[in-house]
Amino acid sequence: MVTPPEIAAEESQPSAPTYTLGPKADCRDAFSQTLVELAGSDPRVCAVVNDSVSSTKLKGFMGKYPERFVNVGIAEQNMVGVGTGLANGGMLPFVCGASCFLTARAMEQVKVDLGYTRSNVKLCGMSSGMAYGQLGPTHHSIEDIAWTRVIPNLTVIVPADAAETEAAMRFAHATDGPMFLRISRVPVPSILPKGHVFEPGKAVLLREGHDVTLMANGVLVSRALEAANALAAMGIEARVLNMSSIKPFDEPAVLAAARGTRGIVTAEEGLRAGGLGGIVAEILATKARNAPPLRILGLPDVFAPTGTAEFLLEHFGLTAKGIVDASVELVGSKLPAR
Amino acid sequence: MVTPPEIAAEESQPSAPTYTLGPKADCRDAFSQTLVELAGSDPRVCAVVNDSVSSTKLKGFMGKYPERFVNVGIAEQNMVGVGTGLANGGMLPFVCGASCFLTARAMEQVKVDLGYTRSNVKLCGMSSGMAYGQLGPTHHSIEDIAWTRVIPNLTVIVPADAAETEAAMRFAHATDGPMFLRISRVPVPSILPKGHVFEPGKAVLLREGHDVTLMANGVLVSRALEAANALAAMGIEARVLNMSSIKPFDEPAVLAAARGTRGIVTAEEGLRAGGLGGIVAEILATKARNAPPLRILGLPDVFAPTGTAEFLLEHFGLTAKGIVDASVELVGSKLPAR
Amino acid sequence: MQSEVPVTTQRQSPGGVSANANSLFDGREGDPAILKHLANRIRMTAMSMTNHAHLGHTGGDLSASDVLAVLYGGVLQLDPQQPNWPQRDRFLLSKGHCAAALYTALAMRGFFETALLRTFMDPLSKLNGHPDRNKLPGVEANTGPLGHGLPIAVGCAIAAKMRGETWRTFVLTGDGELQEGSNWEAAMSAQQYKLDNLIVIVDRNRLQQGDFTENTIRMEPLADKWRTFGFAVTEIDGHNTATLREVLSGAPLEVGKPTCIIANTIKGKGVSFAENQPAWHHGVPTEEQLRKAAEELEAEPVW
Amino acid sequence: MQSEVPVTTQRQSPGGVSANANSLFDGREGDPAILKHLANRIRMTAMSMTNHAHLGHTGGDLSASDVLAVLYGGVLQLDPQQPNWPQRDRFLLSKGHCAAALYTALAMRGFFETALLRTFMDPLSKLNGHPDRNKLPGVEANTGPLGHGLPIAVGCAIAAKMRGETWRTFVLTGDGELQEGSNWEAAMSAQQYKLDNLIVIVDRNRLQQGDFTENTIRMEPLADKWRTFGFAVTEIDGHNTATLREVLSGAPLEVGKPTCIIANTIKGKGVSFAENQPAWHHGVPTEEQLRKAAEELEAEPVW
Ligand SMILES: Cc1ncc(C[n+]2csc(CCOP(=O)(O)OP(=O)(O)O)c2C)c(N)n1
Ligand SMILES: Cc1ncc(C[n+]2csc(CCOP(=O)(O)OP(=O)(O)O)c2C)c(N)n1
Ligand SMILES: [Mg+2]
Ligand SMILES: [Mg+2]
Repeated sequence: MVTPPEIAAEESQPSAPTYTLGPKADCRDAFSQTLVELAGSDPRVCAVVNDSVSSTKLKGFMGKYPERFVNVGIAEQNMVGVGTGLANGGMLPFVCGASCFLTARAMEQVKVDLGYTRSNVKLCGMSSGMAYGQLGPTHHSIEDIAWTRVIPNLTVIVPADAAETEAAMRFAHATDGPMFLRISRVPVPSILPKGHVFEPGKAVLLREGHDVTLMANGVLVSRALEAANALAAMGIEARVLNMSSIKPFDEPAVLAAARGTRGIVTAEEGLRAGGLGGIVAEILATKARNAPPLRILGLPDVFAPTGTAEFLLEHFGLTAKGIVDASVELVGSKLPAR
Repeated sequence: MVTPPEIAAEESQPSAPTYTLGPKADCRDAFSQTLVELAGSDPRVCAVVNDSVSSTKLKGFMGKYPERFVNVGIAEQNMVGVGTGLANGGMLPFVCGASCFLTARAMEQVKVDLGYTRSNVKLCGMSSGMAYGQLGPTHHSIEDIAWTRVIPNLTVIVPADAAETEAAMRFAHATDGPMFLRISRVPVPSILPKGHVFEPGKAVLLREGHDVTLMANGVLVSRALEAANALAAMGIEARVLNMSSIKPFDEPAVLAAARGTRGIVTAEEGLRAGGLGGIVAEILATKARNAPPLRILGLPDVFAPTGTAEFLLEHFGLTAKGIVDASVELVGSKLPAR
Repeated sequence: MQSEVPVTTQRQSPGGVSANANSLFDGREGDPAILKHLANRIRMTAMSMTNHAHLGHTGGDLSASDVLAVLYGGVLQLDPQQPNWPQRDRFLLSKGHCAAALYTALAMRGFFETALLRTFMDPLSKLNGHPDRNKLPGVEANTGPLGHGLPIAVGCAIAAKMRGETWRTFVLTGDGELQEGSNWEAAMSAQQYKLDNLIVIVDRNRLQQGDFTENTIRMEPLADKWRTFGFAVTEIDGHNTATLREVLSGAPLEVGKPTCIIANTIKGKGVSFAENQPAWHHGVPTEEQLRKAAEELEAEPVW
Repeated sequence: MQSEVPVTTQRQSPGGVSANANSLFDGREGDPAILKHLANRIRMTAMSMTNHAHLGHTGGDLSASDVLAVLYGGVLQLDPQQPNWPQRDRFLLSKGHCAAALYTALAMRGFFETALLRTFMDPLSKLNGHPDRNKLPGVEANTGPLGHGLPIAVGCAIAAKMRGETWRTFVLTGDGELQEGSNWEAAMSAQQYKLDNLIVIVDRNRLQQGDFTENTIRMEPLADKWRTFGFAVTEIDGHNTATLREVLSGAPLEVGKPTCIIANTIKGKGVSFAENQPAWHHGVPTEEQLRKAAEELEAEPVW
């Protein structure tokens, strides 16, 4: 677990939130700015897209480095294959497209050309989860984490905000091997400080607490922090962990939560099955003694109805309130009964 | 849980195995014979293949019903799309190809054309798991269960032997909606009686026991039964459940195992993450009080080395011995120490 | 599967019920000028829906409207009262992002109330951003990811052959969409199974999401591509309702071969500020722009 | 990406180390007859490996052997001592099921000991049933699922252009394999990026796994398909080592265009009982058949 210096000292005592929520931003901006910066200092960095110049926000990159920008057209299998060849040829490709198409349409290329081959290719799954809202289930990627995390050798990262998106991009650039970064378009409040460094396999402790542990990633992290505030007002101290590193995963953080808190709630923008909640369940069931109860927040086994991303998050209870309710259900309210 | 009539009476007392292991058979034979039979009585039944006439053992079908046999060539995306269109046009297609290619290459078609659309298409993923042995990881489907079980509306079945393969085929034919059947080519001993009926969402109790519960499916079921024999000789009574119905899943059977036995071991021909073991972990962690420990047997997060299917199963401890060892580790040996 | 049921021009029509009950397509669709006006009503409605939802795909809606008007205005044998009539012609909108235009055509044909169009992309609406056959009668396939329609259409056409039935399957694809390899897989299987009951219409508007097709991935010589994949091909003006009606009614172009009709169109057709503008792929019209469009199209929304 | 580095015939060769140290290809490969004999040694070795493993893809190994002999016998600029020499030519075996033939060619070129070939598909062997670049030097891509090689090759060729380097990328595909749509996606992008440093060789043996290609999914007119996808195309006898050497050395056929060489071959070539027999796609030779093959091929395994 990464303990930010500011709160390391007070780790063991429940405390007021150290991370406050800043202004909202679209993580795609941090993504594309960082990519331009990386390309500036490393001539191997290049981008591959599938007719998705604007939805990946790569117009700036394309303008600045046209000779390192490849648009393969509407062809996701080819996109991942081309990325693999670029890596073979000594380049460092960031392959960017809507997460729904990138993962589903090119699943075998991701498995074989990336995972099995261990190609140094970075997949950037844009507008992931239910960010495409009303465009519907064909455009949602509610299974991408369950799918990608079972591909051996693939690192899987779900950044929580703009700063972490930048950190994850820098990590991806600096570290050899295939990776999948899941980048939302739902604007999220800033949480982590500018200059934050991504550490693989480490949960980021955002708030200490000993009643319940909230584990979230991506869009749900700020909601978990809001939930923790609300819970504190009810006398429940929540530990909040940002589980951006899906693979590798911080097993000790789960076991510590199992020992140190009376319940665990996970929250993610995807199916309840097989994702972040599934990983935590696997660890608890196989490694923890007398584990406290777990609640997994996410989509039940359905495709989403019509609605904006915000509406759908609400619809499926993926809100601060949903996290509060689940927490109270697990560990009970400490407020005196009225 | 389906309790076969023969052992219903004695369910609560540990007993000698009711199911003994019969001669080995390749489930593909039961699959193809049943398909020919179904086609004989139902003119809607048709088959779609990807240049895989012999590996799906459908030469007989093709000879008998050439007008209901579609070979789209080496084109898995198209294969699933064509199946979807056949269903739209009033036919009842069984879309058959190597599980590795069928699932990975056509993942988006499986998600959208089948799951989201709820098309009445039956996917038959042949030679699944590590059945292709030395042909290597590109030909293994160690992620297919983790991938398909998170697709809403898709029924997922992993038959344990020839009789259950036939039963699953008949169920698929009789029941509306998209399904994925995972059919091995590794010869397995017969377990279930001829005429066995598949019930969705029901574990099949193969042996009663109160020390440990063994949950397996596919190729691993006979090995679990063998393990139960060996455990019995050590004084450990194992409950053996065939979890062929991956989706829907028999949650009560897991909760009963959590209440009634002191440990649970799952065994499957696939990755430890996200599959059968993952489902059981999710149920235990979220629904069971004081759950006993779980051991998940399967592949760790790696692609397999070179070797025959038999060699690889052994290599990854997916054997009776592997199950015995895990069980003993969980619940301890009852044999007096020497 | 090598059975060969000849496709005749004598096709069954839906038993009993009038095909056009509740339909805005009122029997005068033989007149190309009336079809043109109906196409413009589709355009105007689709734009109003996009304006309503603040989301949509205006450019492609507008380029496809004449094709949709001609198909739903008479070519397709359908019964809105029995949307699942087994012998209906199938139409699949492979370029599912143009759902607004499809929904309008379906409503005009009487599959559901035109008032429903006002719920486009609303919370819990049946009118999702991309079509969902489990929510709306008349929708044949859940499209949205490009390159799914043609494989499904091939399956439909094979089904008709297997069943010895004479209904036809039409599929409308984008031109950028043809960069998806799944289309070429499907094309190869269509020729192998001699699917002369399959008609592919390519909305050749020369634009895709980010740029012109030829600047992105060159598609020319597109007609020859289809020919080498075994199709009988013709290129027509995709905004000429008379030609469209003639060619679509008369398909297949050749017995024993699948048909490909390259409909040369203009993305944003009919609305001056949207025509041929890459940004109008998913541009959303303002109220002001809507008024301008209504003037130019000389049409009102059907809702 | 629109940079245009001209492909010249003046290419770099690996610095310092002799390219052919430890190589069975010993410098006489200019002689087509010697190349033919080396091809037959690949054939004989691949069959022996299949016999050893009781598994393999004999038919496709035999049809591809001349191409492999010509490529590894001089056309490819490689350094077995520095398998990752950045400026090496890339060769990708997209039809990865013919790994036995590839492994043999790599061993003959000196990438590893020929004795290793005796471990084909043995437990924990580095010689998997399909090539794995993490296990063996000289392997460029982990293939096996058909339709992966060409997209990767396109990426390699773009990389060379981006880096301003003159190495070439060769990829060998099956003909049945071309039913995979991913190939046509890749082909379209290759022409768009003017990849004249990319050479696709199609092993046109007219058979796929279960039957002849034209009985399964017709591939003809195959050369025209490639032409309409923007390639410069030539058709040659894929067993004529002189022609192969000339055409492969001289590629690209046309500046500014990717090259497609349709190598007309016979599946099972050189072994009477296997030639043109669908069952020999993955037929495994008996000892008796091995002896017969050795006689007909006038060659011994290299191991
Ligand atoms: C598989 C897939 N990749 C990407 C997209 C995103 N997308 C939506 S529309 C579009 C452009 C389509 O262009 P075209 O097919 O020419 O349609 P039209 O011009 O008629 O709108 C793209 C890339 C998608 N829907 N599906
Ligand atoms: C995606 C995928 N689908 C199916 C297969 C199974 N398969 C292995 S070889 C083969 C036939 C290949 O035929 P062709 O490309 O003509 O190769 P060749 O004749 O040279 O052996 C098939 C279908 C595969 N390897 N990959
Ligand atoms: Mg277009
Ligand atoms: Mg072939």
